[in-house]
Amino acid sequence: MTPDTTEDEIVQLLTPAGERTANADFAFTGTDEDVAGYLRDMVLARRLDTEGTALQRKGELGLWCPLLGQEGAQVGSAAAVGPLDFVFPSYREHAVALKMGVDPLALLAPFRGTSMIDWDPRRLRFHLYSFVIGTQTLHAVGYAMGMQRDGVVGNPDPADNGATLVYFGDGATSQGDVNEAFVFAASYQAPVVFFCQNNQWAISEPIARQSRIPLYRRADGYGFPGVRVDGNDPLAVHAVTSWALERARSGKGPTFIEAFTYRMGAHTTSDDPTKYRLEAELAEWRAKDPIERTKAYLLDRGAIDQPFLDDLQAESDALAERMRTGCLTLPPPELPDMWSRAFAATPQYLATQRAAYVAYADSFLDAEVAG
Amino acid sequence: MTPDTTEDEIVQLLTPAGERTANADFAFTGTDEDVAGYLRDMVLARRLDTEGTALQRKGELGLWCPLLGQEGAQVGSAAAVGPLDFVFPSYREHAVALKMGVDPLALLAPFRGTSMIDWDPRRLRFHLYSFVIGTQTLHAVGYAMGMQRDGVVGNPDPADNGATLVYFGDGATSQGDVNEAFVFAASYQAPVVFFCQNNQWAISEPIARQSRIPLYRRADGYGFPGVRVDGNDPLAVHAVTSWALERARSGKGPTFIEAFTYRMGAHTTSDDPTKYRLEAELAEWRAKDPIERTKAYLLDRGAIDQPFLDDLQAESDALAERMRTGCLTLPPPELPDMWSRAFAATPQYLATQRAAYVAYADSFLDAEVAG
Amino acid sequence: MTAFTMAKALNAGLRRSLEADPKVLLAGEDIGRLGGVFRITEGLQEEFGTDRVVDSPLAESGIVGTAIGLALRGYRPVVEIQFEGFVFPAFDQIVSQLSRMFFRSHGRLPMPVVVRMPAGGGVGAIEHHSESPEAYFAHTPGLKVVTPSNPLDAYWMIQQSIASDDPVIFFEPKRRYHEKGEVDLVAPPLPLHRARVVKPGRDATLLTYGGQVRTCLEAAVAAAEEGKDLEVVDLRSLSPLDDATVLESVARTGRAVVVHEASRNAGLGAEIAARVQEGCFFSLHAPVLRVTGYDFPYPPSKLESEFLPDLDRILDAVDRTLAY
Amino acid sequence: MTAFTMAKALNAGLRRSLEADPKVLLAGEDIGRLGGVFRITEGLQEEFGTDRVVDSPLAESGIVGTAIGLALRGYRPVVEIQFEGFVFPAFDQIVSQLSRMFFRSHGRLPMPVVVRMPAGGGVGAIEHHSESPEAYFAHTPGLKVVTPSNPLDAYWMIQQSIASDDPVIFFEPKRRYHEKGEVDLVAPPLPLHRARVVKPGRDATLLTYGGQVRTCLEAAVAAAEEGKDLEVVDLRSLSPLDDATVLESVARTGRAVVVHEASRNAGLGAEIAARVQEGCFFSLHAPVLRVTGYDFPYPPSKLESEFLPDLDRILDAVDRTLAY
Ligand SMILES: Cc1ncc(C[n+]2csc(CCOP(=O)(O)OP(=O)(O)O)c2C)c(N)n1
Ligand SMILES: Cc1ncc(C[n+]2csc(CCOP(=O)(O)OP(=O)(O)O)c2C)c(N)n1
Ligand SMILES: [Mg+2]
Ligand SMILES: [Mg+2]
Repeated sequence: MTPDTTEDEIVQLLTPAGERTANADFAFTGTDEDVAGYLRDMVLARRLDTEGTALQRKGELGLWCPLLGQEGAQVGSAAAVGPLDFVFPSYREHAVALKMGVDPLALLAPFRGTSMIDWDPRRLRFHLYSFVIGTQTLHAVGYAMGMQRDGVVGNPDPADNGATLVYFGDGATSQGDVNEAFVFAASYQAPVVFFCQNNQWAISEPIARQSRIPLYRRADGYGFPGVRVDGNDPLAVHAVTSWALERARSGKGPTFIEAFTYRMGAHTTSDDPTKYRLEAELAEWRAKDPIERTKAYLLDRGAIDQPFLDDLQAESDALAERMRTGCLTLPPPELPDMWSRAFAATPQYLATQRAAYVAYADSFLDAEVAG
Repeated sequence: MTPDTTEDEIVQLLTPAGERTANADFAFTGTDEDVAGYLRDMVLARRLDTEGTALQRKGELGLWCPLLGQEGAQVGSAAAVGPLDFVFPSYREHAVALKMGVDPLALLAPFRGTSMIDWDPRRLRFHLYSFVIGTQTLHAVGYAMGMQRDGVVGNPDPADNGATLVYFGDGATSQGDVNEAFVFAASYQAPVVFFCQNNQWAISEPIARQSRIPLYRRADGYGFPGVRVDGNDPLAVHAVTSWALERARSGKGPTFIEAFTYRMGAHTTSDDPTKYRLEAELAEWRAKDPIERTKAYLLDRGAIDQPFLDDLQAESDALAERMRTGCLTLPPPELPDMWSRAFAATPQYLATQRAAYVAYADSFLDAEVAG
Repeated sequence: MTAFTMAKALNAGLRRSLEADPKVLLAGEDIGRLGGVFRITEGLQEEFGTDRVVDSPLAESGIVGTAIGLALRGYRPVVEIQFEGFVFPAFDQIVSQLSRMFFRSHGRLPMPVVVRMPAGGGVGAIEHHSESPEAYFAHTPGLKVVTPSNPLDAYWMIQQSIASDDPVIFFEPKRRYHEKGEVDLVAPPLPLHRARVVKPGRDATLLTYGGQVRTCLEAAVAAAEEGKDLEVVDLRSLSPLDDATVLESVARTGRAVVVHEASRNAGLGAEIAARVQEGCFFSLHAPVLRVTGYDFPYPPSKLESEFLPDLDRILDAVDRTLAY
Repeated sequence: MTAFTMAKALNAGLRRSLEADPKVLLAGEDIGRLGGVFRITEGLQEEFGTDRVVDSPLAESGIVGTAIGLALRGYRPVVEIQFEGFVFPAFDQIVSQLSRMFFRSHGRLPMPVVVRMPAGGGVGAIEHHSESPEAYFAHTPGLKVVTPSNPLDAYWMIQQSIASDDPVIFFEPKRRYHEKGEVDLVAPPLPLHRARVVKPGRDATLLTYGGQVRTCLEAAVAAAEEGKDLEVVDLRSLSPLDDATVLESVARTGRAVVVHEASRNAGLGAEIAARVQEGCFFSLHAPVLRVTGYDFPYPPSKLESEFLPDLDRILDAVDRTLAY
């Protein structure tokens, strides 16, 4: 029942051992410095993630969705995002979020329950997290349709062009919405890159429940290219995503990227993966860790050294410390604000309801004062 | 923007001129008598259809959905249905309905507004019409899952096996539900044949709005076979559908068939196709008429003669006459029955509402009697 | 002043919005060359081009989902759902996305999206083409829900809805599409979320909207012949409801009958009754009664005249409230 | 008699139904080896096999749509929607197909399908995991809607729902999953669509269901300390409502407060208020009041204790009705 995954179907530019390999269609064009940057981004993301899990364990967060193992797919793709592009995440794209400038504390807040989603999507070009599986793919297509109308697609100067990049999981590919997104994107040749992180599991369901053939081939049926890339190889992910984004920006339409990776942690902190999967599988994937292979590659080339790693360690520690202290001081939400956030133009009915609540809440204050 | 339709992609066994052609993969195994039967079925279906349109024009029906031009696709496929199979139509499958034993008057009733859908799906192995685009594809997959559990799939003796055959249009392929049906069918290897009548239009939208590539290739992305067949060639349709049904029954999973055909009439009697399509296109397709080519073929072979055609004419006339008179005497529905049909076990609340209505309605009778 | 059908009034209103704001864009099935199955968008694609009047693939969730994306990019999409019975595939995008994006984003992402659809019965249609799903949307926080009952309101309310930074579900009573009425293209319209007393009266208040407004007005005429003076309120805005107008009226007449086509159970009439009994507790001489569709699915069309509120059923309810 | 949590009671009820009828079959996301995210189906796949406890692809419309097909083939599918906030992708299959197949087929095609889902707030969850969408389903003709509030009812009501030839939407108040209660596995249960007076009282009636039943009972205890004797009715069946029990109670006490977690506007409380004001017009000393979630989307979880009805808000409403 496992989809076949022959070597030649998958784009890889860096082996798990950290050696560069060639691919006929895709080349990594970045510098060693770029790769060192990916390493930094991946390490920071992993530290953010570990800290998120730790905070949940301590009871400071209600839930956390670990990205452990998916840093390569996220950092490699996010690094390909250009200045006019716009990114639509699912709910596990913490590494992408960091890269796009989201404050780590803003990532924690919804899981702590102190806010809905408190970053500025327009400024960051990074949309809100979406928790209903697959819905964001249609938003990304619509946004891309808007870009077409704004004339930021297919211009002679690549610097004038933009596209959307939308993340979703392997499980999401079964949702009607995602397939409608494919239909609309293909029909309008919208500038969108569908980035599916196939982390092999949708909670307890293995990928084979969703598809008997490799996921990237889903695109065939809609008439646009599908590519499977080693999701734990940030170089390959970067190369493939850059190509797809460029294709989209230049007006050639959508691409589907299947980043073949693995969710090394639990689905969320509420989940217990030992109930449904074997330790052996995890061990196999540990050997393909995106961070380890990138570090080995850079060390081998002498592109980074121990001081670099020490600095990174310090930076990670600082990030973790900031999360630990910041989490506790996230401002508590106020119920009356909620009435003002339901609508751009608050109806009288809601204003009245709010006023009644405020009077009611005040009556306790009065009682306290009186008592 | 038109999907490419190269000759070699399409299965054809009978040319528009009525000549047999060979195909490497599919052969028609029926007899001349079978083909004469298709001719009869197609002619009767067309007559039923013309009469439906006429009845609507006379104001006897609120609406009619013409099948004009799609007789070959419907009759060829319906003829492949075996005794354990179950059929799920959309709303335009009048030829299939006739073949499955639906009374023509039962077909008229919903369009006359005298009833919901008044045939017995279980007895006829023909489900109700579905008016919400694409929804029935999931019902067909679920039914097929039930067949798997009932042990009527994959038995050594083909006579012990069944499958479902579900009809939908080219427009329907854009619906999330249809793609979810593909996912479920593939995942469970359910015995279902997806029969898409690509009649080139979804009301006013040409097929290119839904897909830039031939529709049958949609199946590639889900990992099961897709075949394009000349939908105006009942022999080819029969051959392909028989093969796909047999495949499903024997446990090899789903197939997608794209019957390439044309809606020669309006979308419904409320529609005016001159608003959006050119007469030339219609003329081109008229030359591919499924009835004409079949008749030419049979006459040429001497398999039918004038008396056969005369009988068929008489039979058609009788059908039309029965529709005209029967339509007028379709029993009017009774409102109180509706409360009893909402639930298998009628709640007190509804019984009370019904009683109040009956008392209210009776008060007018009383008033009439008194007055 | 010009005499327009509601269909033409909507067409004219859409045209004005398209002219006024280049960010306004229409999308939906068959709305382009065909002009929609009810011809509400007739001629608009020709006039504004295929980028602004967009034929969508046949997928309602896709239509609403991409409209959300367009709104995120700064557009003001007006989408047509071909018939109200086909809005449900888009329900998730409407209730979990469209209605909440503003709230979810702490007010950063307004959703100026209008979801238009024909609604209601009375046209002899097959299943799914005569529904009244307004209560589903009224129950959803973050949505505004309106319906015109006449060409004048149709003309203005569609423009006001498009100008709204909040998502608006816009129901068009299809059986009134072809009825004519005077449209004043100049005089400033009533605010979008205000109800209108379309006929003043003293003995009881009929609270209604959409296709039933005309029916209620006819009932009021018939009642007048029997010496009963009915007030008729056209709610226009179904969410938010205009409490002030409703409560003022019922407090004055002491009696209220809500009339709508949707099934009764947990329908909008329930909300209105609940508010009125609370807001007018001491002035009510009778309970608020409801004249509605019955609690089974929409019946075969030959039965719709019995299923839908009509003069007799409305007057019967009025008599019952008066008998208290 | 055994003490069970509601989660275990549901598990035991499902097991009994699977044992009793080979046509019963469970489907949903992660319900197999994992036993569902709340472990309601724990151990059932092991016991009954993958043909009868089916892990579904991640697509709710597909889950409900295929359940309809299975029912057409003679099966009795019980599907799990992982969280109530994810039922909306299946809304079309539920309201346009599941609820109407019997009606559409002139009674030939019963739909013995149960759609189970956790519901309600109070567990500190992220968005979409604390919703109360019952009114959408109650407003849909052709559906039955129920919710247990305790392990005993959970055990029996799930079996009764599965035995029902009509489709049942079955809400499980997730914050009560882990509360224990006595379950009598033998004594015949109350009929599925009957409400229960869980605490008799004379001064006012609290009408509630699901997760709020316990809250109302606590409020009644607190009120008793202040000398107010509250009756608490657990509705159990949200559609059909058990009018007889509700009206009898309110006619006796003369005062009613409806309590639910869903937003107020066009919520189920409206229907209850509308019926009570009509059915008890002459016995009501005060309008029916509603204590509900507010009319904005479910807030960040740190606010849910203020958003959800609690003792103070319920007692405040009781005081207000008593002050009339
Ligand atoms: C419509 C919908 N159904 C169910 C869920 C519950 N749920 C949350 S995550 C998840 C699995 C998602 O799997 P996948 O798409 O592979 O993404 P991953 O979590 O592996 O990153 C499920 C079923 C949901 N959020 N939305
Ligand atoms: C969900 C839904 N959306 C819209 C409609 C309105 N509608 C009825 S038929 C139709 C076109 C269907 O096209 P296609 O699937 O190609 O089938 P055809 O009518 O050509 O046989 C549309 C849009 C519908 N019935 N259901
Ligand atoms: Mg996954
Ligand atoms: Mg078509």
